[in-house]
Amino acid sequence: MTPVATPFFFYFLAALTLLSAILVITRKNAVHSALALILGLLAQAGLYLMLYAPFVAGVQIILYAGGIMVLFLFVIMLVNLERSQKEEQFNRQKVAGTLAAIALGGLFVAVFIRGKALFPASSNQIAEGSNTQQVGELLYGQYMFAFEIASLLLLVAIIGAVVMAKKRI
Amino acid sequence: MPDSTPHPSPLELGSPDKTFLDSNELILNMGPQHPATHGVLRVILKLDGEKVLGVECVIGYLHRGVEKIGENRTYAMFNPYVDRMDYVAAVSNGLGYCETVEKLLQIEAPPRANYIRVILTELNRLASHMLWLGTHALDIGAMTPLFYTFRDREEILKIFEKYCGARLTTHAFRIGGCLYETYDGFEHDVKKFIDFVPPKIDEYEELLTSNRIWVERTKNVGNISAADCKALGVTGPVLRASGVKWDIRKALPYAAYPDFDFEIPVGANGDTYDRYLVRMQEMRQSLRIIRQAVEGLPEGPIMAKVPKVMKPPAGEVYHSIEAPKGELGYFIVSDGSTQPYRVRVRPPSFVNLQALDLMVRGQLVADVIAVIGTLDIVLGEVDR
Amino acid sequence: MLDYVTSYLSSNTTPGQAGNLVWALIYILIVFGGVSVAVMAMNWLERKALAHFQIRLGPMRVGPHGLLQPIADAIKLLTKEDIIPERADRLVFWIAPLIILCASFAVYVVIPFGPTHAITDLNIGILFMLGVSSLSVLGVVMAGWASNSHYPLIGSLRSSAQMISYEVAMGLAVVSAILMTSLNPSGTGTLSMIGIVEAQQQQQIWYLFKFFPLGFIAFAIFAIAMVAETNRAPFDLPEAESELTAGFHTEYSGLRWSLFMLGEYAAMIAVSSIAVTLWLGGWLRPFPNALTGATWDLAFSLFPGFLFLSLAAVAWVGVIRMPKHPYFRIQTLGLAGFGSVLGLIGLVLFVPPVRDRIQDIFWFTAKVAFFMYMYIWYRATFPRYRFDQLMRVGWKVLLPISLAVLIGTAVAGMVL
Amino acid sequence: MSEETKSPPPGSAGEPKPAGQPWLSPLVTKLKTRYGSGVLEASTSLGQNCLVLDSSIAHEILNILSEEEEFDYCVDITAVHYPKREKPFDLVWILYSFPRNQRLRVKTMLAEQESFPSSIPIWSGTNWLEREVYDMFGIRFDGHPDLRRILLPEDWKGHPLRKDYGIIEQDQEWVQTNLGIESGQ
Repeated sequence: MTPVATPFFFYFLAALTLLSAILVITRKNAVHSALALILGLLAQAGLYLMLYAPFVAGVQIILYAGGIMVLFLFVIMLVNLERSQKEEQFNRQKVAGTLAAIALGGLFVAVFIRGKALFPASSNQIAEGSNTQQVGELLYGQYMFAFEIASLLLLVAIIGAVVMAKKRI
Repeated sequence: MPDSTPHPSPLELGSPDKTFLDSNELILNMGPQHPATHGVLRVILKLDGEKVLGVECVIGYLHRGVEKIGENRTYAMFNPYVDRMDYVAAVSNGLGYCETVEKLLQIEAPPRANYIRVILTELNRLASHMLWLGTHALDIGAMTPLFYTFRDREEILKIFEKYCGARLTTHAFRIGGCLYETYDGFEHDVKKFIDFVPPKIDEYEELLTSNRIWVERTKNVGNISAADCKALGVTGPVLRASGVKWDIRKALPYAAYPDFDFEIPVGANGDTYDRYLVRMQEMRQSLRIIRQAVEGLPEGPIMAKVPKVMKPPAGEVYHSIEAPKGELGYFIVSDGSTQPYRVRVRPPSFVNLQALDLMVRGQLVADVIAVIGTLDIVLGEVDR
Repeated sequence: MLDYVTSYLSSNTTPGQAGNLVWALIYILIVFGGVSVAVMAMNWLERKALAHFQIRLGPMRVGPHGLLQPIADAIKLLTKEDIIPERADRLVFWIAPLIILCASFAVYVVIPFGPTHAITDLNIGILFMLGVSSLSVLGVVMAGWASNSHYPLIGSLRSSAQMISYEVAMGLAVVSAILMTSLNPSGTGTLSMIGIVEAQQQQQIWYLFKFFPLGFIAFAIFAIAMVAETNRAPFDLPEAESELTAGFHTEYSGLRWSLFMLGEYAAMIAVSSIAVTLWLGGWLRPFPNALTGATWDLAFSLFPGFLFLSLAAVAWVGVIRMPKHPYFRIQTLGLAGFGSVLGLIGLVLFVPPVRDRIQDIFWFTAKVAFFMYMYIWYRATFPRYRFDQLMRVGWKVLLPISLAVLIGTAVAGMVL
Repeated sequence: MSEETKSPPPGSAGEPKPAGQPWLSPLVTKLKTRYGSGVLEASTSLGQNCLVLDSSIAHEILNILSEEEEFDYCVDITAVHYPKREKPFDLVWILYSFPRNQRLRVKTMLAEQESFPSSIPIWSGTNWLEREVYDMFGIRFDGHPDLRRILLPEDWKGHPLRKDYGIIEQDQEWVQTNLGIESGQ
């Protein structure tokens, strides 16, 4: 498959991600913030697709946009919105926060400019069509142990959450 | 009644200033316009998530002052009004009223009139139960039985229409007997009907009785014990489903009921499923009564000697019949004039509806619907 | 440019894989248009079939046997006043139906109606389908919240809880089918929708019958979960009209409400397509093993044409039985026209090139239609589950069974 | 048609005197020995038994009827208004005993503004029945947990089943403020 209008889609998705990220922190209504976050996550999934990583994109949609964010929305919707609307959007640390963000951004730009040599553009083209298989082989081959440890950790977290949330077991 | 649950105290219905994430409580208003409240019943539910903490019924939307009207009409003039109370069982209402006034006048309807009364009343019981089944099943989500029951109820209404010209508010009986002689082919129609219905009842049962979802939705839902039933005054199929073998047709017989052989179906657990079974059995028993009545329909007059101007001697009388929904009673005080001094109707739906709160506490919202359906209320009768 | 267009015809892949934008666009239009028509047809069929289950006639007035009823409904819905509740969140209220609609239509991008009849064939096809269809939960939650009313809120909470729970069992059932694809001669499984059907072709067995009864159980779990996933009877609690009036879309009316309906029916067709693809051999014709040979292939390829001809015959019988009264003239003409169109389609389907290209689509559609009929049948027969029972069925019955089936399939795949 | 057009009820107190025979039964004897003149009348007419009790002991007797005499089902509570009488209200209980298969009517007379102890502790089902009596007659029940109007709107004025409330009478003000219409009466 020959890619079509790649730069356009890249900048479009990147802009969408940035815009929605900004909306997430500037919206007063928490539900709107959550929706903006979902939009950002979907745009990110699009970026993954452009990187020939469809499996990661699919997982991004299923887990983040479809699963986690729905639970997020659930909680936010049950919170009293009127009260949260009256609260102040940013606290006193906003200056420090902005500075930190600018510093981090500067760092990224510096790395991008200075370290161009470190990250050669599109050096390793992954064969299309076998991405999922490769992910599978890596996860269940080379990184088996780490993967299983992570699952165990998640299991413990789930049990912990159930124990904490339930009034009586 | 030491072993009955004390009646729950009324809800404290404050406006919920907290969201229900904070307080776990949610006030949900159901009705008066709601598809499952069977009319203009308003139920205020206090919920914890989906669990019901309590309900409060707001009734009276259909209040027409039937009792006041009764005091201002002559005995005969009031007769059509009673049909408008429980409008799906108008014949039963009429029977109860006519018999009460007859008691006051100390006259008795002739046997043929009594047989006709029994046939029509039992047909009406079938019609009422069919309507109940259809709407109850629809509430629980089974759409199809509704149309089946309406198809078969239609046959009953056709018989009513041929007999007295009206289908719903029949005004079929008069004080002292029946106004109309049976039409030609009445017996044939009724016999045809009682042969036609049993397979149809089997059909309903096929759809519901052993349907897993139906059983899960109705078993152990809205349980009420026999002691609670008696304490709350709940009568009719609800009481019988709790295991009390009590039916006014047997306990204090009226009309021609002593002549017939039938059984009183009872349940064991007093849950919604038992009430369903009891009513299904009652439909079959009604068919049995109708068959006996139509086969033994005596000849003779259909009207007792009733004075032109009805002036019952001063006195008072309470008389009740087994309406499809429970004990339907009339308490009439006469002062010797042409109009009753006081007419009191004891409506079964009104008293039964009171049990709703007890039956749904601790259950889920969906069960409230099932329980309202299983109580088989008619708001025309609750509000009068 | 013309070369660009015609070059695809010989490529023998989906337009997406061939990278042919023109054909991709054409396919998108055909598929989305087809789905919209199918939704309308389903609407009519549901009302009609349900009516006949319930000894009624159903729509009879608009067109012969109410055939034009969906169009009349559409016009009514489009011209209806558009109401937004005063204290609703207008933006979210606006987007919610669109999300549901987009989510259920985007799924069709990867549905294979035939070996080359799909918009595209994604490497992660089935994953994409599950992912995108799970996004419709968002629409439900947003609709319920934005209406700012109790019934929709409870309805949306119920339905999102329900959809999330049943997705788990559904996903596990899907995984056990995907596991079977790895038993291919090539040794690697696939997530591609076309690949899954081709694997069934290569293994010469529909996964419904593979490792009997394992495949069948997985299929049954999916068939139950998909009804719950699309919020249909007997799992239609979110829309339980006797309790919550209309659930999450209580406050919606007119066009936006019709978008919900469109999304719901499109999702029903979509999940049925997944079931057909995974377990019923997708576009493969029935009895591929028992009735083999060129003669049987020809016989089965003639089937679509005959079906349409017989439908035309039914319509014409209806025309003959119509009362000969001026009042019915338009109705009779309409039915005759409809019958003629059906007959014409039937004749066209006998033309060899069309026949060869269309029969895949026909068998796929026929299998999906079976599921749609089942949907109607369920609705006519079953009462509604209660919420806790529904959750219990999802988590305590379907989930363990599907896990067991998954393990069983893995073991069977290793041993056999 | 209000009570003016009615023929004046016979009897000096304005109460229709039922033509009943005295009712003799162990129950009556027992109550009469225990309460003496508190049991004003025990009659049976048209095959129905009726006890007329003094309002001061009626509640106690109801209790006894429920606990000792197995009248475990309170069929109905209602009232009758006799405006010309000194104690204008008859409060009527209709009781039934499942074990005895017997019905019993208990009456007591109440003065205007006189309240009566609620029977909810005896039969919990009397809650709504008492509310209806309150709604229609304005008789108050002491100890009732929720004595509000039940069929009429809560801020309605008047008690419609009293004889001085005409058949076409209405709470004009309520109709106007709540329904926004002139009542057509």
